[in-house]
Amino acid sequence: MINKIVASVDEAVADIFDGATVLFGGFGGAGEPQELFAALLRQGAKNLVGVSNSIGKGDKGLAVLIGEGRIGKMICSFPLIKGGEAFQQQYRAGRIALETTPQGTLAERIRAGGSGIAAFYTPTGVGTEMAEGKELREFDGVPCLLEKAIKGDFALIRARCADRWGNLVYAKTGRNFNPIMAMAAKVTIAEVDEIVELGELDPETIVTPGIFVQRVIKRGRA
Amino acid sequence: MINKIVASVDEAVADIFDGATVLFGGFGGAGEPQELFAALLRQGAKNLVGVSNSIGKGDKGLAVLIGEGRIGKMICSFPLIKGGEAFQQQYRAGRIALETTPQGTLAERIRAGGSGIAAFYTPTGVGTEMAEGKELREFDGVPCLLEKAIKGDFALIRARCADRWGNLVYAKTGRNFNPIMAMAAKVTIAEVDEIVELGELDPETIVTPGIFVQRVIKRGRA
Amino acid sequence: MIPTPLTKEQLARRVALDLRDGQYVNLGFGIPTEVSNYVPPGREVVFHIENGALGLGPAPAPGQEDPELVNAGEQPVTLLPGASLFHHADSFAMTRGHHVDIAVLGAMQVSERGDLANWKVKGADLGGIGGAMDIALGVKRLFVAMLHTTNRGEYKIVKQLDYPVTGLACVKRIFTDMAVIDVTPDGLLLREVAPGFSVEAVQQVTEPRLTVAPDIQTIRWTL
Amino acid sequence: MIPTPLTKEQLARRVALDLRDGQYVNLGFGIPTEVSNYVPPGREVVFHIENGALGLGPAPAPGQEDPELVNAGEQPVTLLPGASLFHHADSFAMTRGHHVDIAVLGAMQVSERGDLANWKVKGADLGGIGGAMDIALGVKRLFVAMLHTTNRGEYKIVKQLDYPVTGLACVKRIFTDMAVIDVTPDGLLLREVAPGFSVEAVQQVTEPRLTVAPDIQTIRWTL
Repeated sequence: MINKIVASVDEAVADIFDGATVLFGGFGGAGEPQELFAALLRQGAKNLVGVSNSIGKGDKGLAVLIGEGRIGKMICSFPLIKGGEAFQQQYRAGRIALETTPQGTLAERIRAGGSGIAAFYTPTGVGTEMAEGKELREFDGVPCLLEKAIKGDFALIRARCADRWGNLVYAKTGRNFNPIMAMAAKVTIAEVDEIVELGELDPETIVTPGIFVQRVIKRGRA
Repeated sequence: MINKIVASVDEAVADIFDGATVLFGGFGGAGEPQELFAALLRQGAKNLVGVSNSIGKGDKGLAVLIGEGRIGKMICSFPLIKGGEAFQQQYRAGRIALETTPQGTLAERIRAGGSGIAAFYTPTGVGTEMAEGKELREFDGVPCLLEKAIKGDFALIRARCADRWGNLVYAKTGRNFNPIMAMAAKVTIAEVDEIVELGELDPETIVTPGIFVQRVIKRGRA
Repeated sequence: MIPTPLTKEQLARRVALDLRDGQYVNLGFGIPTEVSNYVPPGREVVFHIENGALGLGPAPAPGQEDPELVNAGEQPVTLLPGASLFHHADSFAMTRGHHVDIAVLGAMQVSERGDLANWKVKGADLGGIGGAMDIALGVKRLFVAMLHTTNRGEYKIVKQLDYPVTGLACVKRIFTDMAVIDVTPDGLLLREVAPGFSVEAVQQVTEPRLTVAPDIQTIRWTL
Repeated sequence: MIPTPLTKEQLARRVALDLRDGQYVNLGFGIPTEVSNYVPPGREVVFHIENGALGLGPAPAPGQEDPELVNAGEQPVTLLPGASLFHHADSFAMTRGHHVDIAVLGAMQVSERGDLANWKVKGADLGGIGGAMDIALGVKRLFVAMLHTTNRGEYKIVKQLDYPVTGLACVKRIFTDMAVIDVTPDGLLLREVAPGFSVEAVQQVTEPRLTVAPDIQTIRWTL
């Protein structure tokens, strides 16, 4: 019997290893897997490569992992945000590497990673700093950059509701990067508000099919 | 006020021009816009470039358009199917050109066309006839082919339900190519079973946001 | 008449007048965000946010905010009937794929060719790109809404960018507190000036030479 | 004992024994389609169809067919609790992106390197590729289920393909009515033979040289 529901959040993140690439869902506070962030902080893995829209802010989530020196490199679109001092300090001290990527390119690279697409050409970033070191090529008169897929060893995501097969639905703009990160990681761990019986989710409205999800943890079980 | 609902199926297809590239949704009989096919047959446009999973079969839909000599070129993954004699006759008489493409590559090329992605590298087709004339390049040790985006002037698609903004939901495997074709055409025309008031579709469960749809026609209005 | 620059609200109102019924529109941070409040009555404009929604409504009433429903600036928003929700890759398919009709972005600099700089301060080590590069190049028409000069009076409309580029040759129309200017193949075309401003006064705070539209008008921000 | 090739049902049953609890599996046309009927009790296997569903159930009862719910071979199907529906690009993300654990495809030829030919007859002008190329290269393990020879007795397991290629070096295990053979870096490894078949008898209908597994067994199609 398939049962992807794990008993504790600490068990859910237990095998995240030093140096792993971890995709972190969430955008602007919505759809952030806060309990998974906290568990990863307790767990201790370090020198992680983090992939996320921003670098987190304030005194929770990704910002704390960064502040504690647990992230060796960030791939993100917003390395500079209000409240993001934790990252700035680490960066300016030379303790964290940074790959800045436009948000749409970041999303597409993650989707490509989850879809078996090795690389793609996009017009975004031509003529900017983002073009440095990247192949430039014209298609139908439009100059484009070659961008490569991003894959994760783990994805830590947040959803509203799951069943034991790992099917997921989200809450409003809490969807954001979560469904594509689920596709792009070897092990996707979903933090959810609610778990329902198999068959309660309408097949037509499932956003992330369970094939993309390896573990489900209900919030409040920590 | 936005109102994408048109009064008749003939009006819906009136501006499809000779030589247009038309994306035809549907797979195995599910999600096929049969009334739009019939209207396009009456309308008379010719020398069309058709993009579809197969070449249609029997005495309806795409097979009839092909049999009547209205399609100058097909891009598809199944040019040879039972009941597809209309295509085979035209093809063997040299009256229709053919670009065969693997089904997953076809889907991805259409999605790329709708997403502003010019081209992508996929492992599918390496070492096969599909590789002829295509750039071969290795990424992380995996040989890949360069495949280019497909865009349509029009997409004829089928959905279950729409609202006046053009938001769509589908029926079961009638979804297939329809949502990605909606993204990839300048003018997407959706044939639907039902039209509901704005706000009746749950924002969380809309599969094709109305931004991708230009016209909606209710079945049975022909 | 004393030259009177537009207030930020008036500027947002002026931009809103250029949004047509049925258009899909993405708004950047700052002044652009305000534009959604001033769509003329009778026009149905569908606002897109890159973090995954179409059909934004007015700001929620105090106490009605939902932390799971925010815009790209992390402000709480609401959804209108007809709204839809989607993930980030689909959202950027809408912008990169030329489905969004208009984006209104803020700017640090705009060049006479329509080059845009808005993501990183000159000489800074860090900048927040976000979705600006994807949006700038991908939408059908890109508007910029900004103050005409920096608060130290420096040009923001320049011959050549010296701030880091967001996108080349992408801006179609510039709305400022002093003028409305089109970017054309023949250079910048001054179409409207703020009340009391002369062409010369606008030219003085604009580095590239402005061509003056034959039908130049005073900016109005109401119908 | 008289050499007794497996029936198609027995062959499908044998393949089904190799599907594990929790696996995601795509089935091709013909014999592979039958495999879903014989998953051993107690194992939850999730079947994927490339036209957009996960979690297929048994064939519908007569009269219960839904024309909007079909498999890739256009046959009516049903959905189990837990099923999900999605569009073609997402569906092929599952196969191309190595999310599907196993695919079982039919074949015209398989080479000793695991090259697969199954989409076009030798010398034909037309062939139906469908999703075979994407699936062959993208799933974690590719099984082939086919009769051991053509109905004219020609080799189907060959040194080198002379039919048009579907995918190179992609087949991991070959199930036939006479044998179960693994494709290994050292060539073909004969693991099981049908009841009454000698190694020599299987080798005779197989062009490349077979290595014999030390623990070679007779094929069983029930637990």
